[in-house]
Amino acid sequence: MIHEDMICPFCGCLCDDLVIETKGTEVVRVDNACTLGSHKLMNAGKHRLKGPIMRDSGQWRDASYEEAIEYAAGILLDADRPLLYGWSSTQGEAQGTGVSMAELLGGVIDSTTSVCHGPSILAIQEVGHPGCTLGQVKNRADLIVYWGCNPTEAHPRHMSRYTTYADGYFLENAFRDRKLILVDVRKTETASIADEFVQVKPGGDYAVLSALRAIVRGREDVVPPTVAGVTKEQLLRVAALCKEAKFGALFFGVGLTMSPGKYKNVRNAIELVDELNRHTKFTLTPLRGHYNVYGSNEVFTWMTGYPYAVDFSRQIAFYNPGETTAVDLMARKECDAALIVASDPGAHFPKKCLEHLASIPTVLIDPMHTMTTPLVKCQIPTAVTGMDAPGTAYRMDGVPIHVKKFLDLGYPTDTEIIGKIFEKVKEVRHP
Amino acid sequence: MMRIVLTMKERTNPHIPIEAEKINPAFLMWGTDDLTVWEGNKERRLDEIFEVEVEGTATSVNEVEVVLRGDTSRVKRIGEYMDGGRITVEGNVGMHCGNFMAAGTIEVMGDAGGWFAREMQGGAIICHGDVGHYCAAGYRGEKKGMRGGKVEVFGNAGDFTAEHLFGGEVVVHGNCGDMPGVDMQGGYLTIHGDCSRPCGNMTKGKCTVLGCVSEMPPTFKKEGEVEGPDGLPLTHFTGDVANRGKGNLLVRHYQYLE
Amino acid sequence: MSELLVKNAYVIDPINHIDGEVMDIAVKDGYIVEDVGPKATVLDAEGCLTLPGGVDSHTHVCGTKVNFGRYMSPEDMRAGREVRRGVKHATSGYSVPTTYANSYRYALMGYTTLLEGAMAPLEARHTHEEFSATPLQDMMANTLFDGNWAVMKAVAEGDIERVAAIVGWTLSAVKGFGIKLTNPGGTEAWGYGKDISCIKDEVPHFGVTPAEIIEAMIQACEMLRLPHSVHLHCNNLGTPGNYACTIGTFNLVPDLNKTRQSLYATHVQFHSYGGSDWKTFCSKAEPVAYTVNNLPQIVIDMGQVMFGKTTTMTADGPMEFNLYRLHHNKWSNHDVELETGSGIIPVLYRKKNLVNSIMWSIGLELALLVKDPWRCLLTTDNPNGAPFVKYPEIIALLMSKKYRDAEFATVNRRTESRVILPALEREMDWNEIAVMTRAGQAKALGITGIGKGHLGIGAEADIAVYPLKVGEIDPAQEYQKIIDGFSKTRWTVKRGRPVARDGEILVHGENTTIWVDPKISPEHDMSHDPEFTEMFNHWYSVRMSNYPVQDEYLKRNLRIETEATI
Amino acid sequence: MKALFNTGRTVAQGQGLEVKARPEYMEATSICMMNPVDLMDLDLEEGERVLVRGPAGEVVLTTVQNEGIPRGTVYVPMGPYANAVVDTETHATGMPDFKSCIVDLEPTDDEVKSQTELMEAVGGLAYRGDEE
Repeated sequence: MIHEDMICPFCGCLCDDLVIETKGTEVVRVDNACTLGSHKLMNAGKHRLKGPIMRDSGQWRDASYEEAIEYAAGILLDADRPLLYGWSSTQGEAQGTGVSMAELLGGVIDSTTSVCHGPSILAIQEVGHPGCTLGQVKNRADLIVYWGCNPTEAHPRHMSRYTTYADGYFLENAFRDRKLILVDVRKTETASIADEFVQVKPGGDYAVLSALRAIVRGREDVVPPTVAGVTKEQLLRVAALCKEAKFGALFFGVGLTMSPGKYKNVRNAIELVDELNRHTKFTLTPLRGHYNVYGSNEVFTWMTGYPYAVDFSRQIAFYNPGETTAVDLMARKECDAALIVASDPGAHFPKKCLEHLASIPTVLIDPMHTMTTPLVKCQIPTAVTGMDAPGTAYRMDGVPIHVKKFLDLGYPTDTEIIGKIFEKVKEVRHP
Repeated sequence: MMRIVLTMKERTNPHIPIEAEKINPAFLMWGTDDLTVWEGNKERRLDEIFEVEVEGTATSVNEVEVVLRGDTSRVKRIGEYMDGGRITVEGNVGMHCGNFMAAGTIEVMGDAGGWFAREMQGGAIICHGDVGHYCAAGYRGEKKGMRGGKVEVFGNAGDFTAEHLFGGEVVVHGNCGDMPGVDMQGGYLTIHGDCSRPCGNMTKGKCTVLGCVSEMPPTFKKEGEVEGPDGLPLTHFTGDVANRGKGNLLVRHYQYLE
Repeated sequence: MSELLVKNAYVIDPINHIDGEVMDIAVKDGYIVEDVGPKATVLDAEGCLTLPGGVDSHTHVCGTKVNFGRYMSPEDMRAGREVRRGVKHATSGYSVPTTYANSYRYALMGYTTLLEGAMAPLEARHTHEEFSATPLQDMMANTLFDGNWAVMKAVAEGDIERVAAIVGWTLSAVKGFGIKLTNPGGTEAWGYGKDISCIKDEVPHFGVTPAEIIEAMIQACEMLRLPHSVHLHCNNLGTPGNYACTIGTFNLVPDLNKTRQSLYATHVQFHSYGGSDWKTFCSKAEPVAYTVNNLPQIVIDMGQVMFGKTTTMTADGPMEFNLYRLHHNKWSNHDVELETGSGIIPVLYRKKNLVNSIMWSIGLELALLVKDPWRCLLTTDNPNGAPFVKYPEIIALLMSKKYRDAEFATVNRRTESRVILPALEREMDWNEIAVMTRAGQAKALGITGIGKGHLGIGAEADIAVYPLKVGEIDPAQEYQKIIDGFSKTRWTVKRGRPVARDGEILVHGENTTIWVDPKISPEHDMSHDPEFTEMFNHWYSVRMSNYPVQDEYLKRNLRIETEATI
Repeated sequence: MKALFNTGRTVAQGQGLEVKARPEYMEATSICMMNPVDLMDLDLEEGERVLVRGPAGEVVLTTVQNEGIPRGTVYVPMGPYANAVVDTETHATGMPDFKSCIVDLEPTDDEVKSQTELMEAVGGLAYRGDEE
């Protein structure tokens, strides 16, 4: 069977032009996807955990869904500071149920945002976000800046769908008419096609951004001959390219959010873009990783007022990244039970967090055997949104996409499982 | 005078944070019976968590002294919105000590957690040990941070010290971490030790670093040499030029990231 | 089957010409009926003021830009925080509160139907997701067409039928309610950082003017027989001297519809400015109101500004950038490909500030100068002029000259020479307030026929009982009682069910999304139009097949099918 | 030898994401990419192993040479191996120093541990129920 215009549930690009051919529960062909997406989709039905598993006196054993759900509700109800973490690779509907459950439990709910673009959000909260949808960039931008990111490896179709290689309505020969600036601490493959490759010394992004802001404002006189490994000549060239563009689009990745200064780097990038808007049109977009991490921010925000790291322990929503974020909670050994949904802290959190995670009661809701599996006490496999479950996801630019289903493997969805846990919780803690 | 001594009891899980904004002379002076604190998601009577001893009475908040004993390193929000009186913490204190404080004195003999004296309005707050990140800082999304009063830290301070500082005075006798005084718009920040990247994006106010600045921001204009405290020669910068800033940054030694 | 009887209600129901009659209202299965049985639940109104549920015909409560306002403003969330209790979720926020907070606060004020003023079609799914998290009001979304490429091309070709076909297809696809134009042409120009100053400027690259877009859309709207008229946010919002542009725009409007206006002009306060710069800024409410009084085909809403903190948000991207340059606080912008734009910045309206004081006066002047209350509706363009929780204060200002004078004494002293407010003696009566807050709004939106905005037999049982004894209060003197009374209903009944009582939320609720599905002949069906589909698949960043909002996004919904003439 | 430790995405790491229990994921994430000159300074050939000691612990990785990586820095794909050395300090932002910790490098003959062994070392219990 051939499925057209399918949506790729891998990264924040949410490409929606995939063609997937299935035979029974096998995927035999995937067209238009990048290597990451097609790898995920070609293996759609494979490597799934067959059913729930639980730890019992030092051994793993199979369990029923009912038993696992009962266990999950129990540990969450017993906890003084339960953590509900993950939420990026799942449906918006499951995220909403998760928020309501965290609220009733008096728990902390956080998404993978906190170890990805959380700092971007902190920056946006200080100075706002001059952004646009990706089609706007595709049709208009004659200058693309990639800063602290590597689209070739992390968002392989970003350049062909939305920037360098995409057709643009207002550009006659889009590929030739669009300039490309790449800023990074290391010379990646993307550098070879860039008009300017700016190699910044690690940790120097903030200084380079400040220098560019000063130059755009006409204050090049104060800027020293080199800034974090970048010559003043190059900074002047880059600033001129930006001002001369009719429409500039800056994309940035975790190179800014994870480096020293974290959100202050992003704030500086935003303020550079604000400054450039006094001269021309300029926009900025964070390159979001998980296909629906932005959705978790959207859902959390309309329900609680905050995009991630929401602490409901006092029955009101409290937000303070650094205090209510998952890594910090685990590092301080605060959480005394955890529900991990559609994410893999086992692979992506520092080791000391994992030591704590392994020492408390925990349930993982994930279709696959992941690095988190060995650390939890119980795992419940579910359908994969975008393969055997439909659902809502938000693209990196905020465009909501209905992700479609093309397989039927008989697994319950995340929304169903979390809904059932929530029902159990409600039986004990009446709203 | 009224003296209230709160001694932390043994807890089953000492890692669970306690939120205790009621530990504030304004509440304690009226009795401790109805006061509660939150241990994780459980609301507890104050005396479930602390041994409470009260001596004397008070007719105004300024006649109240509160003393905290035991392991209070996980107790948050002590002295939040404090508007008079005195709190002494004999050991360490958790996050948000002295949030929004307007008057009175808080003295911490040990170390303090993050957000020490966040958005302080007035009064005095002292930490004899080290303080965490965001000492005397603002809150997420809020443009103005601390507006008045005095913060004094005898140990080291973490990153983002006095972020968004708008008024008042912050003195750190040890070193600061990264980005002290970032986005500051007023007030005084004095660092006796070293720090990195001070005062990025500052618009107003004065920051003095008597130690060594590493990764000096490249967008400050050098104005010349001036004489600092004890006749120390300091270099005077103004900026942040990236942000049309008119702040003053005085440093003893500095180094750019070239 | 559920039955309810609201007894001893002092009813004002302008649509049914009831102006202060003590009566019982019978409700069965969510609708108003002649009579109910003895087992019906009884609410004794004890002679209190009873009105149809409030209708807000222009508010921003759900969707991409509203949520971005929340996302970027944790400081706003520090106000309005309430604990989770019973059926009620925890709430946060003042000017951009959570969906639940919006819904609860509107319900406590007796509002049961809301129109989200601006939905970008590409992001419609988001608006509908938030609708389902707004439990206590029925929701509609005006759909943005101000910078729609396909529309502008059809306008340039002079093909009005094609304009109608595109609008019809889009409304059906995104489950929208009506046509919204925000700074028509200006949002497209903003794609390259430019703006449009008034209706005769040409939109870059598209060879059309705002005037042409507006005129074509008004005709297309009638061809589609949409319940609501074109809903316009004029060009040049917020600039000194813009009143001339506003009047010029109004003069374009033909009278095409017997049952309602042909143009709804929103937040006209922001478009009634005189002067040539901020120094000479003054009110031009008088000529604008005069124009409205002479053109029965136009209905406006106030867009009242009230003092305090708020967040401005609009599809008018260039205007928000200008505001940012004025305030230099945080600024967000979000242009939507081939369709529209948007911008958000926080603001603080201060009494000390001359411009802000004049803005405050202008909104009130418009309401007092437009003679017919059916044609000037009460809004703040929530949250742009102020959060909607300020409505009770606005009601009191309209009902009491004494209150206006008392407030006027506290604003910037130089305001007096720039406005005419102190000279206006009019004090509105209860009936006029009922028109401006529900009946007029329902009529303007074209939803009286589906039982909104009135309490006649067959109407939806959306009822607000206010703790106000009409005969015992003198609104002109006792304005504080008016404010208190309209802030908190004794009961708010939604679809026959009491949802709020004396400030408490009683049920979780489930809303209805009202949308319009114009029935268009096959030859005008855009889904097979080669040029249209080609444009989609070439220049949009989503495939045409993935664009329409799937049915599962509308939980409970009311589809209004119209018989288009194309 | 001291080096700045940088982590991030790679295509191979991204492909391995969905099947982390398999050897492909281990191969994709247990590598240490470094400048050829640094590799020479350590007296190592590409493919030989290096012990990386960071603020939170140490881990053995296989070296891969890459001229795009500046001298004095190493690049390790994000994943359990990188996280064996990254500290939990987030500077109160929620975000650990995934791109800026300082590590010590020395050649080693020790084997690269499997990802399961890493998880067991922090108190986990390997799941083998899905092994064919």
